Amino acid sequence: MNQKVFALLLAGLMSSCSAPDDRVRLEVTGSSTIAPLMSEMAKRYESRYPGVRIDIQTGGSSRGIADAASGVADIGMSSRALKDSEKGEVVSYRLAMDGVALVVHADNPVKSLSDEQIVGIYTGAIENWKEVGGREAPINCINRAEGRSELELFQGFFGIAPAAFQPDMIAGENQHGLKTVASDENAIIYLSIGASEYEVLNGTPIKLLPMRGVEASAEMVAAGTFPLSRPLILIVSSESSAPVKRFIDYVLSSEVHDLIRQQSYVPVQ
Amino acid sequence: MDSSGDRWLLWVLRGSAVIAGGVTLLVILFLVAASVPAFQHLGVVRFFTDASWHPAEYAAEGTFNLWPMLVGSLLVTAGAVLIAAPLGVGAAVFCQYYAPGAVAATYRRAIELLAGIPSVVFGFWGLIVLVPMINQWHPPGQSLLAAVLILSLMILPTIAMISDASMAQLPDEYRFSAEALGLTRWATVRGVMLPAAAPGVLTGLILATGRAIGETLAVLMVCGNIVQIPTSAFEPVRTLTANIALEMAYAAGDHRASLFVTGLILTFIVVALVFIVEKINRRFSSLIP
Amino acid sequence: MKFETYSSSRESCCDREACAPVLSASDLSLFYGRKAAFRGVNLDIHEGCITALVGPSGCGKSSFLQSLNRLTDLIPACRIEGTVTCCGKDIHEPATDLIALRRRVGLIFQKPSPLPFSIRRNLDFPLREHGFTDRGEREAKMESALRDVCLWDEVKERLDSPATSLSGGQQQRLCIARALALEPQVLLLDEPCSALDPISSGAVEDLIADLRNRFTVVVVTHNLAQARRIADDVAFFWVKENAGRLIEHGPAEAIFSDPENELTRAYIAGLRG
Amino acid sequence: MKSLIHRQRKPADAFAAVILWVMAMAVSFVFVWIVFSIVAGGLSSISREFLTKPPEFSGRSGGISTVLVSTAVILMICLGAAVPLGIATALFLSEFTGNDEWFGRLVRRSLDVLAGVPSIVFGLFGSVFFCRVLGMGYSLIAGGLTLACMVLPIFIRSAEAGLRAVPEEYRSTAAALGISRRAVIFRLILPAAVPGLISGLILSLGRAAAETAALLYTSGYVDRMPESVFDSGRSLTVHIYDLAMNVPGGNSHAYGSALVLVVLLLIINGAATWIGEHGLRRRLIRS
Repeated sequence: MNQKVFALLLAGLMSSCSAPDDRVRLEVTGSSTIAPLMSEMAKRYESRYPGVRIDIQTGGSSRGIADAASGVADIGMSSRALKDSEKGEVVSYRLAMDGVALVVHADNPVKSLSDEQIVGIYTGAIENWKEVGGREAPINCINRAEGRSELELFQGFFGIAPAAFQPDMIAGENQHGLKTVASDENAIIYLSIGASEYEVLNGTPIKLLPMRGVEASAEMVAAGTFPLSRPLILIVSSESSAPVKRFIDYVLSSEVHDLIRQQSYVPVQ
Repeated sequence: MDSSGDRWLLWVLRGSAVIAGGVTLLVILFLVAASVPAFQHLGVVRFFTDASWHPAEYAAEGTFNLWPMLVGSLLVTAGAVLIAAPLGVGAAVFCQYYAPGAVAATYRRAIELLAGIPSVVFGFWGLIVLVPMINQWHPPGQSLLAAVLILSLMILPTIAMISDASMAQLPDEYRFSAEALGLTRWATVRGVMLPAAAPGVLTGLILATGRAIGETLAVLMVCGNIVQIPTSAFEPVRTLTANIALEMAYAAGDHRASLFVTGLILTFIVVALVFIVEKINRRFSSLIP
Repeated sequence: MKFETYSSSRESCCDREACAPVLSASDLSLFYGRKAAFRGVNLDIHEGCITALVGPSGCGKSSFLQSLNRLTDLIPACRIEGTVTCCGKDIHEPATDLIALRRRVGLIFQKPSPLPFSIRRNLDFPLREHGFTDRGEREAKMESALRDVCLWDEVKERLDSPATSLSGGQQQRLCIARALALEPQVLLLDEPCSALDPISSGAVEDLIADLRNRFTVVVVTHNLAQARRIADDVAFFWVKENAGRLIEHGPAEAIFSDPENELTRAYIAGLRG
Repeated sequence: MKSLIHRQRKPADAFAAVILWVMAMAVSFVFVWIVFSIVAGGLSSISREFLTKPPEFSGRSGGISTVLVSTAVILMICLGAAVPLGIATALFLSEFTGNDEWFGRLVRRSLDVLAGVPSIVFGLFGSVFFCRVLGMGYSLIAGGLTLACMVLPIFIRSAEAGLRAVPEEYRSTAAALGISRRAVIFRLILPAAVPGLISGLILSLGRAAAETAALLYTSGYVDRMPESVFDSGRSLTVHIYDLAMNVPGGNSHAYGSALVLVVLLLIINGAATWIGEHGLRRRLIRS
């Protein structure tokens, strides 16, 4: 009786193993900032070219770059520019622009924070919202996990040494941070503007704080006036296959600009 | 002909055993191989003496102190075992010697069900129910305390079930002769039954400790994940396991290698516990009826 | 090496000079780890005879019996020295076909050991494994074996009920039938009656006596009266220097009436006293 | 002195009883609390559509059909690999280690070590060995095989216990009848050990179905319908994790998925215990 069950199991396995040959599968990994946009673009591409399947995994920009370089993934997504050490055997394409802004709960009365206040909050000098004009409540200061592009950008921009951070929590992906800040009135975090605006449009109770007096929005990023902006790039190995190139050409074309705008990012002209 | 068929079968089975046993070797081999770059570039000492855990991709830039996370793991585990041990052993004593039959059966069933709840569900419940409660009491909520509480719930069934089983194996004569001496029930339990069941209970405790130290996601979801040695139960911590799960996604270079080192450390700790259990079992196998 | 299946139905034999022994142990010793179960046993089993192995518990009788068809192979850390020959061939030779050997030298355990099947399958399964592919032939062999042990009339209505539903005596007779169906040359019986009530025990004893002329039988027994009733040959074991020894063996009349050895005499006297 | 002991003894006894009852009530209360909040939170999102529709909008709406399919495929691969290998190894350990004692001990010892390895470490191993070295990438098969490595020692241990529970007399009886080792194993020992093997299988299935950490970096996050075992797919546990951690507004569907998972595990365990206790012994004797 056992043998029969095994035989069935094996037969099931075999049949699901034998994938049709005409299928093309692209593996995309990396930045969780780009992932939602990529998945929309992929859906449109798949409906246009049946037989193509695009799987998207998140894992952060560095991972996307490393996976594309090592060939684990066909395409890497990065929400920061390549470092010199990473430029070796990969080709990068600029997909869109985004910014990084501070985000708090929608019910937080604080309207803006100066650079000094931000540094104070993240280095532990300021621990109560009262000190920056909010209500009497301890600040739940959320930092991003090691390796996230926002962390590198943020610490570079405000000149905070890695060891000087005094956070109360660590969030990994954008979505993790968004979820935490949406469920805690006293939390503060820095996040992708595109990802955050998209959540605001969908009714998530958060708000973006302006930086150096500039409103944190896709418009300001597009206008080039938002101080903390960054490119969203795609990375492929220099020996990438034809289907990969075709897909890259597609997502760089104006055919997907509506999707990029819908996700509150700024298309590259 | 039949004998040669038997020989053939023996070789197939032996081959399977080689593969099954080889998996262990493979796992350890790959862990070690992936850790080697970290040991080459960083040595061993830096994992305990560096200023902090800021593992940039290249050894020259990063700092790689695993100590706070090791402390985090140990604190979370110790707390969970401290809470779960009396509750678990108490549950076993309750079922064996105090509760009426129907109550004991129901309670056992409940504990079995508790054991069947997957860790991610515990983590989810902790995140949604427990953390906000702790947050009200003493922010931020995601903390050592939350991790300890969730973990103690998760290991309680292990302790309770193994203790219960080892008490159930004790011969009835122990109890009858103790009661014949006019001892009260509690004196019988404390003086006779618990010591007699001690090796089994200890085994349960150690297995539960192993489970606690290896648990990943339930802890990650409620512990806050700050790399620090906490000064109070309300402060967030990060455990070794959570560190791997959080950073593995995007780690590269020496950072990645040091996560494998983290995995090695964890494996060594848990394997050491397994061997202690085996020692206990062997030493007391004559005493366990 | 193949053993031919025994087929001749020879007249009552027990002529120790005329025919070569079927089984012969020479200088046979058996060790469990370091401990010797028995040492230096030399014993011939003659064709068509009933040989009884007698002696106190723990003197290596059962181990000796099991070493005759290499059932001791199943026990880890069990080691054998010396030789056993079956029809002149050494059974410990690497080329020995164990399966043929065990078919030829059947063994019945002290405790009735039906397999967890129906009565029918208990007989059918070994027959099929030994290459009897014809269903009719197997049915015929089963019936004749069950008739041999006088069980047929008791079970023919319920061949498909579990073998464990039989009484102890019936189970033991079933086990003997199961061995007989394979037409062994030698049947080894390890205290076949000791786990049974007196009535079943009597039935099994009668059955063994009936087998006398058709099979070579070696029976281990504690029961000297039984040995006296059924045995042609008797071998007496005793523990000496922490190991079982064969003290004396010979025709039953000689052993019981005029044993050579003091120990044997005392043991048999114990029976009287 | 004696009377002193007498006087102290009774309050201690009553106190112990009270403490034990209070502890039992507290644990039961927390248990009921957890179950109640999962059921209460999950029931509202459970519907036929929830089980038959694919997730939409990162799982905030839609259902979990694709997740259920991925979970089933991962579990099938896991058991498909672990069960045959496990039964063969358990057979070797229980039936043949008499001849190979040091080797049997070695295998058993290394399985003990494997049983101790934390699940996240299996995840690390799987992400290197199956995903990279064997080139499977993030895929159902990589996840399933990683789980297979994880449940292997559990399955072998209970399968071996099941095989050893088959009475030794069966083996010696069959050997005395001159039946080959092969026939003894396939006709006698394996059928007699079926209840033990089934319970081992269920134990492994339960452990695999509840696992998250080993799957995060092996089978991946993709929440679409897998088309082959080389596609990535998320298990129910990963889905719950993702909804709970990364999806604002994902809680209600996380509750729903958690309820489905818990109920699924209950059904599996219950059915298996029932089959093990009632169904198999009789069939064995009849056949």
